[in-house]
Amino acid sequence: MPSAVPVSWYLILSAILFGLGVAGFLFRRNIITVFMSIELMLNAVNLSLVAFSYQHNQTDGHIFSFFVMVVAAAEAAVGLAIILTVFKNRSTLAIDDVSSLKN
Amino acid sequence: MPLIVISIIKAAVVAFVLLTALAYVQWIERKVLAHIQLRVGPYRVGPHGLLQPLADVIKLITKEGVMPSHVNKFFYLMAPFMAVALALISISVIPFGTKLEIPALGFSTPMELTDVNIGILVILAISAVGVYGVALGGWASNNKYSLLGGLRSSAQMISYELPMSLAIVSPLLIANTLSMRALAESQAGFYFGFIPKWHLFQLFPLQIIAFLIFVIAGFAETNRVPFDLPEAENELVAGFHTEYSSMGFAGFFMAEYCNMITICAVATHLFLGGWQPIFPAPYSDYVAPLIFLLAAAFLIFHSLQTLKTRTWDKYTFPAFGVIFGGLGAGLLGVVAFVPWLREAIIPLFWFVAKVFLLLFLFIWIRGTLPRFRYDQLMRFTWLFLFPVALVQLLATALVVALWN
Amino acid sequence: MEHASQQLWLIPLLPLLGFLINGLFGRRFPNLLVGLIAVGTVFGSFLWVVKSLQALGALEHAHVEHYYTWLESGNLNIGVDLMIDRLTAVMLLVVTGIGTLIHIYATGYMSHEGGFYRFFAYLNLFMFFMLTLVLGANYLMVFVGWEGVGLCSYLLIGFYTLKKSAGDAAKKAFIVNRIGDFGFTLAMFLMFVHFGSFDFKTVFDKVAPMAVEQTAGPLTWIALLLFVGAAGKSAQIPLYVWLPDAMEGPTPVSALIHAATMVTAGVYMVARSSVIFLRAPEAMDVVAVVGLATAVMAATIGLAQNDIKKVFAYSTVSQLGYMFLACGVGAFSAGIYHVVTHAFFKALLFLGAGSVIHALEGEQDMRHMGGLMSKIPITFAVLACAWVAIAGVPPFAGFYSKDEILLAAHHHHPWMYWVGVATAAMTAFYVSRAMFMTFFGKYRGHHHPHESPFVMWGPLAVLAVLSLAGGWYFKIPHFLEPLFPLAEGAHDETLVYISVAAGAAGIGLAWLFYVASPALPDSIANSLGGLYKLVYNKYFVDEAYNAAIVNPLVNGSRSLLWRVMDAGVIDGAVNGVGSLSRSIGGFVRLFQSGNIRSYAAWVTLGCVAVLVALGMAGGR
Amino acid sequence: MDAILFLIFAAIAVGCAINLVVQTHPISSALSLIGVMLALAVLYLLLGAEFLAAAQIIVYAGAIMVLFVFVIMLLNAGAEQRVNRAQFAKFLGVPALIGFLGVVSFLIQTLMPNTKDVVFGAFRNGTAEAVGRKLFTEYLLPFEVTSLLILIAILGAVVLARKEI
Repeated sequence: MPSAVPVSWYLILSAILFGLGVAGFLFRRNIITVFMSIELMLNAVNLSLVAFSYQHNQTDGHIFSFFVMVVAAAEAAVGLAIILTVFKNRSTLAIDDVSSLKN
Repeated sequence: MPLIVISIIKAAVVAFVLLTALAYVQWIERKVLAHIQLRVGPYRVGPHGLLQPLADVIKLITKEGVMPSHVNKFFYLMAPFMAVALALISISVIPFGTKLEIPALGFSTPMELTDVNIGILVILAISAVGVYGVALGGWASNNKYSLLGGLRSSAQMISYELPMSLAIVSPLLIANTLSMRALAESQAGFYFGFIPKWHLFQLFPLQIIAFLIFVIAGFAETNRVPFDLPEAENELVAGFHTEYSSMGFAGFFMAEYCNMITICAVATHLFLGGWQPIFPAPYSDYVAPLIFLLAAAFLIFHSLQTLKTRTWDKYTFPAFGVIFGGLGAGLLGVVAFVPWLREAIIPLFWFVAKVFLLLFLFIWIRGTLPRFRYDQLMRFTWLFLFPVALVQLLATALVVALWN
Repeated sequence: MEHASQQLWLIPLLPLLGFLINGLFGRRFPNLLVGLIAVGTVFGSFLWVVKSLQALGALEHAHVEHYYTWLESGNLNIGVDLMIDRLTAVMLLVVTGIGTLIHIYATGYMSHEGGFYRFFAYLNLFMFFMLTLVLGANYLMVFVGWEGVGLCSYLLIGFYTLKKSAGDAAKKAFIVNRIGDFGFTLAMFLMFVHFGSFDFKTVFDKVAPMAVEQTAGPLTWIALLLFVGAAGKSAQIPLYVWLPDAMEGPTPVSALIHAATMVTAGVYMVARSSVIFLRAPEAMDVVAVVGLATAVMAATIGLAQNDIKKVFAYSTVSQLGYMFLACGVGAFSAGIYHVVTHAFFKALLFLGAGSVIHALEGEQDMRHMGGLMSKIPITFAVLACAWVAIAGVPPFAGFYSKDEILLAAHHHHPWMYWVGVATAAMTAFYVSRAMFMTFFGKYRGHHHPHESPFVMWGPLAVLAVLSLAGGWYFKIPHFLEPLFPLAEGAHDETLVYISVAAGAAGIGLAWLFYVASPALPDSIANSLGGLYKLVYNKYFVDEAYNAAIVNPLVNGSRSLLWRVMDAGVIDGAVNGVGSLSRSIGGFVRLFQSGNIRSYAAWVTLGCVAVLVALGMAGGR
Repeated sequence: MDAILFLIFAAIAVGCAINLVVQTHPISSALSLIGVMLALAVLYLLLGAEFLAAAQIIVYAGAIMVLFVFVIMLLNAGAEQRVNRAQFAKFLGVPALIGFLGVVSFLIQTLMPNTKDVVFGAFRNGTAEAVGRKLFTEYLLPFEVTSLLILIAILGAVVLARKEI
């Protein structure tokens, strides 16, 4: 058992989380879950940014992560508002049922 | 002694004291409320109801935990656990005093569980996650009152977190640190020799506004009157904990009081100077023994009166008088002759005194104010509290920037 | 010498402010407030002009103020610059002074019309653009004002939106002006190609050392194209046709825009570009000949018109021709002099005519007037002042400026002088004819004439004084001497007498025809037959334009462009592209299922493909 | 110690992420995602990003996910219905995912053979002060732009959530 793990392990963890996010995005039917899968992907990217920041001994990666968080917050606000509206108009959350712009 | 052993011992002590305090804060609340309403409050169990908390604990533990059939079991059970766990965790980054140093043993430890240099952020983070306990509890109960309570509380807690965060930032700007200990230490000293350099008294009147915003938002964050909409009994039966009994109920109950203590402790550190005394050192040291001695004198004086409301009082009053007298005398001795213990106990006394003062404020307001309507509550935070907090923060930032 | 900034931007900005206030909120204001704002802002800019001129003193050199760099691209650098020199000063005083008077008059004239606030908003906007035109320190600023006044002219001619003829007239004015603007634009392009700047100072400094062009060169082309622009704006042959129709607008508009200020913009522009013109003698000749021809032609048409405003409109065209004649023979100062005096008496004529029309509740046909002298005496009195001024009776305003022009023409080419004199006689004749038909004899109408209110005849009185004394008091050529050296040549007294005599003959003839023996004109008209008809119908110019230009265009558009090009080629191409897109889309549509997850799957596949390619390439 | 902490929290993160994908009820998924975020916050701490760890919990777990939970509760969203395609996902998607992750891991390992070892406390530029200094000097313009973005998002959310639409 090594006492410390290399940065590449963090990157692999990030890739795994990202892949799971993609899987969730592709295989789930509930809009909210799909949306959460996107958040999972963003988180995975954040992890890789922070890991690279560690590797290069720079703070810039943290800043990028910070911006990702801000954008995610904005996205969540608008996205959830859209979901609420969609649900109000069609009373369904299944993403396959929302395939046409018109009702 | 290795760090880990000391940490475990400290954690045990803090947990024991905290849990006892929780129970007794509740006793105090019932007593104070009763007196506000011209009642006597808990009276039967123990002298003046002093053993009431113990009785309550025993009752809650031994009661049957009713598990309604229609609930989502996993979340139903997890919610109160989450609530109380998160509430207890946040106390771990709050320092209670300077440090305990025993020169004879060469032993020295700061009086807190951990000193994180982003302490205030940790507390914010934990309180942010704390919403889930209530929201999940309300949702998992599968009951419309509970659901409404949960929805209300999550909306309310998110909304009031904004002004609270803004109010927190302005003392941080002045102190230029995020660590709770550094925050408390930065408030040492006095203006003109008598006005304490607490943040409350700096940049008059900006920090007083910030303090008020923080306290108001704190009331809302802990779901206390006048913001106790999530558990408004005349509308929602008991809100999010309608379906809970026994330990589940106890969990929410403990979480509420624990959060109250945390908020008061944070307010103390942010605005009221932490453990800094209210007037300069040599005299302020004698306040603690003086209070105990006065309490002892009061009790003994009462025991000499002939009119007693209760037969046991003629034994308990003098007994407590003697105990308090002894404590007072002991403190006096410590202050005068044991400097290392004085260094530990006097700051602790000031900190606890301030926290209890704030807790009394919470209880007092519960006894006097009516409840908000829900729309008023939301309008109040978004249209009044938040803008005021924003302006306050901008003004503070401007002053701080110009000052440097 | 440098003067401190005079905040010249305030001059055009005040009317703009008035426009914004009246345009945005005027509908809710009472008429009194709208009028006060409109008049106040224009009067304010008049005061500011006076104040600035006083502060600037003698104005030996142009005073330029730079505010803001508008365009900067390569070596092109155009600023929002304003400039005052003596020429600008004259124009500014005329525009703001007469503008104020006409605004005051209009508050009375328009008081019973709908859209009161709209009218004043447009009028203020016009003042803004006109002042920009006059104050601009480069051709592009002038062009901005130039286009702006064109727009306002369009809006105001078509002010009576319910009248079809008004709308048609507005469109005509706008379209005819476009032709002129096209010339102006080309002139600016040429200017940029040759001098790399639009700045007056830069351009003129580059032109000044150039030699006089004996054969047509760039300067001649620039000058000619500028003149095309000027001909459009100032209604010269062949672009004059819009101005008589423009009389569809309210009378104050005719007075302000189509007599006193906007139409003189062309003269101003030619005078401003005198440095260029003086080095292009061929262009100068074109200007002089076109001006003279316009003067004669419009005057002859004016002889036979029966609509009082039409008479004055053709008179305006004719007088503008005079001004161009002056510019063409090199007497720019005389041209500007005539601009000023003409502004006085023509504004007065129009406003007086407006007063008459107002008195007769909208009647414009002179055959239904007559004998109004006793019924509306004040109007008659002020119109009489204009009459003597335009007829060239010494020592009133028109005499001085017309005299200067004729003398300069004689110095250039004697035949121009004689044609000018004949025109002067005709001018005197038709104005006298209008006066006699309107005020003398016996009333032939059905309305009950009433005198106009004070707000209307007050400004008229001021203008009357200016018409009488303006020419004698304001020695414009002298004032403009630093810019335009006075033409040399002896002041030949005989020539003056001849022109005065011609004017007197015109008046006398008109008296003979329309007062002494009213039957005479009809018999003459009958005996002249075809010629009279030709003149009466304005030489059939509009019909000729319709036949030669408008109809071929319309028919061509209809048959060739619409049927062949639009329906055949363009629609065919569009439809072809459309059906091609449809067939491609029919295939691509399979991917656009609307199912978000399938989109995501495609995105994922793409990412995987990129990653695989990256892996194959070894990450390099 | 660093390795053990990493393994524990990486395991928690991956477990919660799998749970997110597998659970049918949105609220279970939401709580799993919160679990992922908390685990990631600990990993950030290990990487020396203490400010980001706190921000992760405050912003993600404390605000964004609360919104999600709030919306799920508001819509009272039930469990997802199973459809036939779930079989397809199971038999084709899972191997594909595993294969893909294997390729990516292999690529990372081969392309970056010698990365630093992560030792807690070795990286000291992740404090609130360091991040703040960078954010308010070098990245000031993006920071202001994000504030504008947030404003637009607020407006958008308000417009969308109005009753009339």
